[in-house]
Amino acid sequence: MNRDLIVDARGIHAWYGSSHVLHGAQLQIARGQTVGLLGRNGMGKSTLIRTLLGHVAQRDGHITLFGKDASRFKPHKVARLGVAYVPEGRGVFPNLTVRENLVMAARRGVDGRNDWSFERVMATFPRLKERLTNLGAQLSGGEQQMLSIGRALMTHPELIVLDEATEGLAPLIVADIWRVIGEIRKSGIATLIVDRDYRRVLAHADQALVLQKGQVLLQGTAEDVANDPALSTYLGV
Amino acid sequence: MDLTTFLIQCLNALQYGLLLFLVASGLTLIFGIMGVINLAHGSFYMIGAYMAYALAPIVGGTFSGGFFATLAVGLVLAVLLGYVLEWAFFSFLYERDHLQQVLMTYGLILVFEELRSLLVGDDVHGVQAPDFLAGTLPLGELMTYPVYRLFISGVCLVLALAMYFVFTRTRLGMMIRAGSANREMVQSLGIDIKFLYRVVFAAGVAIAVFAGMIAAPVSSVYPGMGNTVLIICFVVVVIGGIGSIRGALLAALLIGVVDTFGKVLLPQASGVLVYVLMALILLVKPDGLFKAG
Amino acid sequence: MLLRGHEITRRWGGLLALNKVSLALQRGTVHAVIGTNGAGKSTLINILSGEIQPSSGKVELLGQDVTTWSQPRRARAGLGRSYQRNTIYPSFTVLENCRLAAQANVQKPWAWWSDAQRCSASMDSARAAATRAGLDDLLDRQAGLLSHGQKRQLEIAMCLATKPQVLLLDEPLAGMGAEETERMLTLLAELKASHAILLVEHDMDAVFRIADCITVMVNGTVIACGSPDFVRNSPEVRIAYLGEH
Amino acid sequence: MKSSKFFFVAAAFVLLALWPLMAGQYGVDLVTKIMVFAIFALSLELLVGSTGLVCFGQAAFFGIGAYATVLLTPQDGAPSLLWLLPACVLAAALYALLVGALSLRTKGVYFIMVTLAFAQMAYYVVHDTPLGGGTDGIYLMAKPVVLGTLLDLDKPMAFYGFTLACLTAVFGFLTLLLRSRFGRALAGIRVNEQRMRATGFSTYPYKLAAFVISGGMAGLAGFLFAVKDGFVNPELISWHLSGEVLIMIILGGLGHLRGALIGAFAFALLQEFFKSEAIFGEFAKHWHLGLGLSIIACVALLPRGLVGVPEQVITRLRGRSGRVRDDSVVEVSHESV
Amino acid sequence: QGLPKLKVGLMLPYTGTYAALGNAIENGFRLHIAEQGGKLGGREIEFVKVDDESDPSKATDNVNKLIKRDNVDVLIGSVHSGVAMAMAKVAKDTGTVLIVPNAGADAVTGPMCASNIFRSSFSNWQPGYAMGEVVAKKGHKKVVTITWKYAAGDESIRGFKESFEKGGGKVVKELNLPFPNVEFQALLTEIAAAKPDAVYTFFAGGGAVKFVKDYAAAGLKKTIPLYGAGFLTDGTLDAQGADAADLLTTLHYADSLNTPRDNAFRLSYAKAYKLQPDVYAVQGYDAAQMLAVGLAAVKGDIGKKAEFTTAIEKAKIDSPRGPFTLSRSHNPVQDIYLRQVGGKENKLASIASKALADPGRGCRL
Ligand SMILES: Nc1ncnc2c1ncn2[C@@H]1O[C@H](COP(=O)(O)OP(=O)(O)OP(=O)(O)O)[C@@H](O)[C@H]1O
Ligand SMILES: Nc1ncnc2c1ncn2[C@@H]1O[C@H](COP(=O)(O)OP(=O)(O)OP(=O)(O)O)[C@@H](O)[C@H]1O
Ligand SMILES: [Mg+2]
Ligand SMILES: [Mg+2]
Repeated sequence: MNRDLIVDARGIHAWYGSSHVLHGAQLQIARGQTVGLLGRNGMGKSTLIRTLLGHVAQRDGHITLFGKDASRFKPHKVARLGVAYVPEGRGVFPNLTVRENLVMAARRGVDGRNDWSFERVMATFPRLKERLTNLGAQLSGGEQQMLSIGRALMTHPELIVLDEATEGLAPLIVADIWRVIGEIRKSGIATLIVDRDYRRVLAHADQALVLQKGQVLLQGTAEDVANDPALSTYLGV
Repeated sequence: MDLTTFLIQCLNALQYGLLLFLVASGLTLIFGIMGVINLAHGSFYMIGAYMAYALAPIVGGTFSGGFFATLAVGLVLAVLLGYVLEWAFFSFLYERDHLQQVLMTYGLILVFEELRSLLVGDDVHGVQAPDFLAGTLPLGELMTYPVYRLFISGVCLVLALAMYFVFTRTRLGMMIRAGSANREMVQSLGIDIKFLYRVVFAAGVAIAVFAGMIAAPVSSVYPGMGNTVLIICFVVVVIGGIGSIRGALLAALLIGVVDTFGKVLLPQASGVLVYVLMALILLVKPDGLFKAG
Repeated sequence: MLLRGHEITRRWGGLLALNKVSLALQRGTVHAVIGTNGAGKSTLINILSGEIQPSSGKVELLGQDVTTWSQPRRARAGLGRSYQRNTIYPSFTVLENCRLAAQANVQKPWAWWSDAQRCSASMDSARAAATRAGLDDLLDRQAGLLSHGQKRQLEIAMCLATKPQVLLLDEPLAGMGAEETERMLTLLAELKASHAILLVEHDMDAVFRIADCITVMVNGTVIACGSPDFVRNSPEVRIAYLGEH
Repeated sequence: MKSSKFFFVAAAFVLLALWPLMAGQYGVDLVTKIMVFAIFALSLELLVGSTGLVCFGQAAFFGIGAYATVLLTPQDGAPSLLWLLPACVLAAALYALLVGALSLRTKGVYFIMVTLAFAQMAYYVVHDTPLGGGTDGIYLMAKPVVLGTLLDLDKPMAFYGFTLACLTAVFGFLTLLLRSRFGRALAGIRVNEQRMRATGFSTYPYKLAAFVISGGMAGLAGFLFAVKDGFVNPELISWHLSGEVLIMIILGGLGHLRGALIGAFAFALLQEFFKSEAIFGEFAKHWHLGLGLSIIACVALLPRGLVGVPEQVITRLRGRSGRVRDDSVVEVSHESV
Repeated sequence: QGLPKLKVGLMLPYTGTYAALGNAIENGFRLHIAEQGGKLGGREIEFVKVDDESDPSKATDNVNKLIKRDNVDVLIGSVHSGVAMAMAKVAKDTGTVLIVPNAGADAVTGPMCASNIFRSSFSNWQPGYAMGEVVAKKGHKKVVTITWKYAAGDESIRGFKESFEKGGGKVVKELNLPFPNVEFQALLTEIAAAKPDAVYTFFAGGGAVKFVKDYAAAGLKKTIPLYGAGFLTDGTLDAQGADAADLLTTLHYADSLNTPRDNAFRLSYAKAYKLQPDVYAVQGYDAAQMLAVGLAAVKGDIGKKAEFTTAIEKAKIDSPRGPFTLSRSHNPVQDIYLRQVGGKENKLASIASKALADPGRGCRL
């Protein structure tokens, strides 16, 4: 098995109650690689992610993270391997202030990095700087999104998972986010991106895959996927 | 009432208020901050009181340890108890409807009361304050004031400060509060929420037990003592604003004042005053004196 | 003139979330409100729909001053809104979500003997709304178990089910895939004829496609208001919000 | 599934109707008592299970109904049920109106505590003032009569029948109510009040109405209790009773009317069981232990309360049991039954 | 004998605050039966027990359980006044014989009195009244009373006031606090401020312990003598320790009566249960004695209500507390002792009031 694969998931099945959502999906991410995950609404993107992170209790299949067999890992163990998660719907803590939301998450990277200091996050999202004392619940949608991303960065991950991270952000900020993603990529951190703006995804990603009804129908380098005639039908555009 | 009496009453009010906070402090943690509706709080308090009664001879006698030794032993036992309880009865409840906790803790009340009756019996017991705190201070013309009550007040203040600091200023506190809002996300940040909550719960139980042990010499030890404090504890936590330690302290003091002066000035209504107070406060400030923090 | 906001101001403690914002919605137009994050767009919608009170300013609905009206009363008067963060009934089926919304028009609380399911009026408009939002094959799914995008669609469906005259949509396209976005835009185009629509959205392609008039807000103040072309070319807007779009 | 529920309920009521034929005098008394509490539990279920308003002062309405019965009964001669019953229900409903009007300004745990506060006020009024006959309680002078002596509530059988009739009426009424638009609106309020307001429901009147109806029903239960025992005392208003009835409905399973029914029976019968010397001999005096443990067991094993048992059994049989999660039940309109 | 076993229903608190009392009463009761060789009036005795939880709201059910389910011939109970009131009602309605082994509610042998209802203990009025005389004799003029705001307390205070003011004293202040609140500090301060000659109080159980300790801790014990109804120091001395030393209380029993009768009783009780009897045990014991007398008179046929009753009414019960008869309203006419706490005992000081009878106000017998 390829050594520098930090994520190697094969034959993933997932259930919610009695409904079978993932049917043998697979996903590989190499160190420092940016991978785009595409698919229409309700096709299982988030489920695949949450399964990797150990949030879906009812799962089958083999998941290897950073060389360890993580098929049955609890979410916090996955996170400690160096995986940060920006969930859809943001998941900021409504009862904590902006500052607390960030401070409580802060953690050195597995290799001792801590280049994403509080200040740097503030610099990246100046809007948050003005709202430090607001409770999470008192933030605008976009502000919450920024907070969620900033929080993820402050854990100094090896792999950062962005599920609809640009939802509800103003174009300028979105551009910023993509810039940041670029930076992250340069600094050797791998990213897994789900975003509705598939063109941008494909533009930034090295690899890409397309989910359909819980199965991976397309997988390959971003270019191949982008040029695949079937793509538009899968995405319904 | 003349001035001295008034001043003494103020002292009583303050002292009672602090005592109330002490008794409720465990609840501010488990209910206020973790969000577990813990009806068994009274039982934990009761267990503490009975520990003070039962452990003293053992620790004092066989190990010739003093007051503080007894406390220490009690605390250790309490933490163990709390840890096991959380593991056995609560760990699987967080995902469920909160009212399930009501049911669970109600069951625990029954069990604890009955175990108490089986193990220690149904007699009333007294607990001696440690000698070095047994003294009294003169107060007014005829009255004296027991040093031990002052000691309790002191302990309570320290406890309040410590709790306040931990939960508002430390990362641990933030994690715990975050956990009560969104467990899944907390886990995604690499925090073992299960373990964290187990420990916090244990701490909550320990504090309740500690309160029981400290208060035993003044409250004495008798069957059903847990239920008598249960409601007032909830009143304290809720008036203060759930999750707010400042609030709980202030609420406790308020109740101390209302209760003390109520007994004197409005004896016929002294029973309801606390509840009238609660109703008024919550109708004016629908989520307590302090909103969390 | 279906809805008008007049010099609406709202403070959150020190922060001036809205500063003398005025706007008017006509039937047959889509009025887009765009702006930086935290500019006050959702707050504006909350105030127009009566969810929160303005610090100062007036709101007029169908010509009468409704500033003091409660939110439900405004809703019954024909004001419908969707939320930026999903606000649905997770434990109900998709259909029941819509039906309950539709029921608002035929409440009859005293009719305790008659089965709600038999109330054809609400049932029909519920089905219709669900279909329009593209949920017809998920009618019996539990709403809480929908995917994020599906929830967003439901959000719109519920809003339509109340048959409002004025629609206040807070980022309806957020979280929707390309396909659903398409459907939503055509839907909005249809609705436009018979409704007045206020659209808060960060998807500029969409906005420029269907908006007839655009208000741009930054930190609580309106910096530009006019036709799409005007806004697209206004330099302030580019600097403050659009960037090189 | 739905039909099976109706079958269950129907069977239950038929059984109750036949019970006097097979049970002894005590059995009849016991079930009468349980039915009274079932009505009480149903009244709370309307608030907690259906509207999401956790009321911790329900005993106040129960107690007021009971006290009204005693206080309104004239010293000389029996009053007519026809005015006494409505009067008691009304008394309770009025207090509910007052309490609801104020406490509904608060939410969640704060609501719980405010309702408790008002209940405690009522408690101390009867406990500490002469109005209610003081701490030791007062006796009911004469039991009410119906149209002369058409139905003599002094006879256990007659009273059993009357109580069963009340229970059936209440249950039927609530069943209809919860599936009606009003009921669905309450359900909506429980799940997401913000949305309800946004779609045009003035939620406050809805909640208040529910509160008053519930209070009235609790009052009815109180009335029955007073007539049954002929003796009332402050404990009827104490928070212990409010707690117990809450326990009943949670035990039975929230969100289902039959849950309240089952809960009331289960709770009472468990007590009977663990108290019975026949089974436990000397240890019977420690019945709290058994009761407590079995309650704990219920919470641990029955996430959805006793009503959930059949579904759980079915899923067990279907295998893949581990995969079924508590919240994966779809709530459709008729779940309420 | 052809007669079947006689069913005795014990309705006592076996859980909660009063559990200890319930057990003591049962022990006392069983002791006498045992002494009679397990038979009364020639009939075997069978016990049925119900835990009344000291909860009046469940009382009626519990009584019915005994009467209808177990159809007992005799009811014994209970400790809590409210419960006893409920029992009295049912007893009155059904005509079942009821012997109250503790609850002191005046009404039981007052308005509620009936030919089939007896009491082997006392009425709240009695110890209070006796103490009133004592305190008056001691020459105290100004007295403050303090108790819980509930029937038992009120009745005890009323008894005290009646005799004390007859004796020329004056109750200057009646303090009370809601039951079961035990935060006395505020009221102790009031007492200190009022500077009375003495204090009379009625507390029991945990409240009694805490009150005595707080009273001492507040330094009032030294300056203002404290008098109380006996329960203040009964079953609580261990817990109160030195703070209770020398307290004077009135009750119908004391630890060192040192009469042959009492010594015999104490000896056999200690033998039987490995612990010292208390007043509750005596009350249970005497309840059994009263039942025995009645049954003996009717040869165990409890159906003969009239004979049964008259037998008990006429009888002179040879109680460990000293012989007593029953008043018209079936309440013991008994000596009330003045006891002084010494060591772990309530030592007999003197007889506070000889053959004191409850007036049985409101009783139509
Ligand atoms: N908690 C849940 N319980 C049951 N079914 C669920 C749950 N969450 C999602 N599903 C179902 O699983 C399928 C996949 O959901 P998922 O969220 O993975 O889709 P997605 O690709 O992320 O869609 P979107 O782009 O809208 O987020 C959907 O059909 C959804 O209805
Ligand atoms: N309850 C509140 N308390 C304090 N400040 C608040 C509260 N709600 C919102 N705010 C602040 O008001 C400002 C406007 O919020 P609003 O949600 O209207 O922004 P928005 O225009 O909707 O932004 P977005 O496009 O990101 O949703 C934000 O800066 C937010 O932090
Ligand atoms: Mg998704
Ligand atoms: Mg917004």
